Amino acid sequence: MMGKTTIPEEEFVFPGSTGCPGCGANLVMRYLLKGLGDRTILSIPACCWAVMPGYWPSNCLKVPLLYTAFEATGAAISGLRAALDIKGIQDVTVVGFAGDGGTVDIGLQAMSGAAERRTDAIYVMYDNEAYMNTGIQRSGSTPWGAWTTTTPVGNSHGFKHESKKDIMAIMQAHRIPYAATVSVAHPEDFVKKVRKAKDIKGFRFIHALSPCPPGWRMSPMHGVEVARLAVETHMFPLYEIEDGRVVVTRKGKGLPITEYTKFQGRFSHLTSQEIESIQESIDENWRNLLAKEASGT
Amino acid sequence: MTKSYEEIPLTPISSTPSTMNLTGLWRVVKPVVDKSKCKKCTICWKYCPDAAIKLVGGEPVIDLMYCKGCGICSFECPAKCIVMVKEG
Amino acid sequence: MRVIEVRFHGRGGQGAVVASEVLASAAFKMGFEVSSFPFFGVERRGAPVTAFTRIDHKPIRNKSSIYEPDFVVVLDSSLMRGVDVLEGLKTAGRVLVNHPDGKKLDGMDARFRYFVVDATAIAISHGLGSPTAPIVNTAIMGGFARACNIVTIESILQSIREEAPVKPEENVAAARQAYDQTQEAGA
Amino acid sequence: MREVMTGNYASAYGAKLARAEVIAAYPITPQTSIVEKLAEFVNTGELRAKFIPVESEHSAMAACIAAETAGARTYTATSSHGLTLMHEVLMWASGARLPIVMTNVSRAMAPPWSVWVDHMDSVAQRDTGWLQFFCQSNQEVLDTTIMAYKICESARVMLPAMIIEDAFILSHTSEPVDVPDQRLVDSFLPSYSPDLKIEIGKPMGFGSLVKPDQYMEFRYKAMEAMTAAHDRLLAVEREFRDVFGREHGGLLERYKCEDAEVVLVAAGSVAATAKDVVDALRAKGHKVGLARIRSFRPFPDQEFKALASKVVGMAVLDRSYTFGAAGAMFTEVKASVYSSQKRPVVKNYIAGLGGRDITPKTIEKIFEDISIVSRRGLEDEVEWVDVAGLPRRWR
Repeated sequence: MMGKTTIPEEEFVFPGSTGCPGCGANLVMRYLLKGLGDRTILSIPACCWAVMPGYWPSNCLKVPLLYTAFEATGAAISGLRAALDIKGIQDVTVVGFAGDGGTVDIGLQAMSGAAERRTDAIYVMYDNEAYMNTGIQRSGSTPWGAWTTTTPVGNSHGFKHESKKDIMAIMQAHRIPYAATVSVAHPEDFVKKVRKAKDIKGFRFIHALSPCPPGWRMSPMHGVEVARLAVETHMFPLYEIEDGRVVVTRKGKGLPITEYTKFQGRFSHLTSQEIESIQESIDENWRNLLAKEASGT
Repeated sequence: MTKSYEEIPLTPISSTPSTMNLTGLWRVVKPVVDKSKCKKCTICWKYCPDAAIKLVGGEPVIDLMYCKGCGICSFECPAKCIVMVKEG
Repeated sequence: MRVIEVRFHGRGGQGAVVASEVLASAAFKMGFEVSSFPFFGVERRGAPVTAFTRIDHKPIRNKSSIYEPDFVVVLDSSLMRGVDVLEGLKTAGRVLVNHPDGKKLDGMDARFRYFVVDATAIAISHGLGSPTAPIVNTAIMGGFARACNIVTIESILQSIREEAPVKPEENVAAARQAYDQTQEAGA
Repeated sequence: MREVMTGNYASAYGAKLARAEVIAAYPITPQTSIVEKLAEFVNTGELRAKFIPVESEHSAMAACIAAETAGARTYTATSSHGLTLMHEVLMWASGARLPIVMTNVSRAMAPPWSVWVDHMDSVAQRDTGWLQFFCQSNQEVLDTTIMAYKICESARVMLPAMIIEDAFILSHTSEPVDVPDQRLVDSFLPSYSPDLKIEIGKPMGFGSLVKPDQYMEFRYKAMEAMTAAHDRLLAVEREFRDVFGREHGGLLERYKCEDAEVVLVAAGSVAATAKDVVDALRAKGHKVGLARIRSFRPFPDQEFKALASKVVGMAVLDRSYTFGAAGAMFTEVKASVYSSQKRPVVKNYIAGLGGRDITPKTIEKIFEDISIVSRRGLEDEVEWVDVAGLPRRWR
């Protein structure tokens, strides 16, 4: 179909935001707001996106935005929702939009509280897998084997030796009504899941992989391709957890992990055994995910 | 230009569209579209991180005031009709 | 001798801050007192970055920014479209620009002396950074030794050899080549 | 209608009468009965509000900040470690210019663990841009909570305030308290409707990044607001007196200071005890008065300057201690009177930390000491009172 777009054409972001060239987090925000529309209020803590809109008085979003302290997203969306409720303001989607460090590390407590209180909000984590706004330091969401400035590889092969925190499993344990992973390489699926989340009441969680050219040591032009391969290699499977049940939404070809890592300088130091051990853990995670889906848990 | 304390709000509340920041100046290379080969599939528009590609009659028009020259559109274009060329 | 103040203009990822540090360490090796500092703003790859170096005989206590530099170094001439790189430059101050051809340098101001070197081509030829995002700072520092008569090329090369995070020899070679190729524009 | 109730309940009634709309709080001794009472009010429908049982004090303040930004009147309460955990977002609330009102049950900091009164936690927040009211009675706690909303929500102020009640000595002590009629409070305190709030249809960013060339102007505005709070406080208290027939002494309550030669300076519940001591000493012919710091922020600077020229000695009792310096209140009183032509001798007495009781006897001894040193001159400016192992007896 000539000239017909496969996702809503209306934009809720202005150009001129100060993200790096090829920034995945810009796409995450762009698709999120296409799915949610303008009756949305965002709360954003310290992270790349707190700088993206530019210096005051610049603002790159067409929806209202509350900046908060680093660990406070979960609390802020609780406060926003309480105020809207007591003021009788309806049909507004309250969204917490935070980075991986701001979610799995410093913000985990507040998010867990908000989830446990069944706060009626959507929490979106754009995951660029390290503290990028402060210059690529490792976070709890940095994958095993990755270089960052605080897991240097110089001589002692000091890449990150802990595995990525499985935040989806943590949110599943909170028994929330809906969680989903989304990819900037699959905007149609992304918007569909966001719309689904929008219509569910209670605490919903969206985990978006957000490629970061400077942080992943790769060329900006591969910003989408690397997200595509993350899905195809099962490094970042696409699935939903609806009322506690896993539903895989894209099988992916199961390509070898090297198809994913080859673009990225942050993995270039790994030996073939180390790549092999990543492959093994990915395959195991994938088997577990399918097993979860099969057993309806 | 620093605004007087009497002209600013109580706390920094931003409402000026970010189009005030001409991020196009950041480019080292820029995308050039070969209209003859373009199939109007809108994929370049879809994947532009900066929403710097507009669709005019379904055809991509790149806003060089804001495009940062990341090259995603060029890489993703199925018809390979967007080429990154050196700036200046 | 009064303090000498230098301002570097570059883009995020081009090494402007490292250039200011290389200059400081080179001057220090020659027995000067130094200080170098970046203007910390939103560092984004491609976004304009400014960095500064002070060189003096006596220890440098002034911690405020530099407003009237003696020298300006421009690591990316495309910056000159959006940034006033000449702001506050002292009369008879010198401007070193990474640019392929001195004659095509538009907007030259007669009050200042201009020097050019194609640091981009030199950096790419030595495999520094990537073709689309070359790291030009060591090459430009070679040019600086020629254009601005404070630090010798030897002290620059020694600093680069010690401090280049990767490819020290290629960086040294690029600096030496830039030193040789730098010429006054419009001369 | 007068009832006998604890300081904590007085706080809860204050928040209820002020019609707080969003309450986000985390329990901590000895504040718990405030949040329990409020949860009860919300449950019975006596108070129409959203109660968020947050998972930490940091989140309590962050939730209030968000709710207040969305135009709701908010309230919270905490103490000691809860208050200090909030430190980051206390600064956020004032920087965001949000008139949040909070009760802090002032309690000692650990270690050593202590659940009893001292002012270290409250005084340590003196730089956060919050108004700070130290109360001496449960009535003052209730009244000041209501007044604080009116002061803070004024357009020229728009800063948050903390109402400080001493752990156990007020929070868990029952006293007669007049609970004003809701309609009367409604006439005194209009509902909260800020000019700017976060709302659909207004795409604005609240709390953006500001460059060095613009930050100071925002801070200057906040300074102006804290300065304006001084007169606004007096005006609101006058109106409160006209409506409810009570007042609490403005920023610095001067008790029998008119002809005083020597003045005791104190904050919180010990100041009430000190009034008894002043009366007793007056009966013996001593010209002594009490200056009670009710508003520590904004600091009653003009009031102290006016007092300084009329007295020869000031005994500043700090129920906290700033290590490496002196008691915070002493430091600020001394600084305030420094520029006066006629300067009194000012001495600091550190007393009552960690709940140590300050008896009338102790206060009397402080009076004796200041009377001597204000004539003979100071040896040391700071003296710790009633510390086992020190030679001097204070009881």
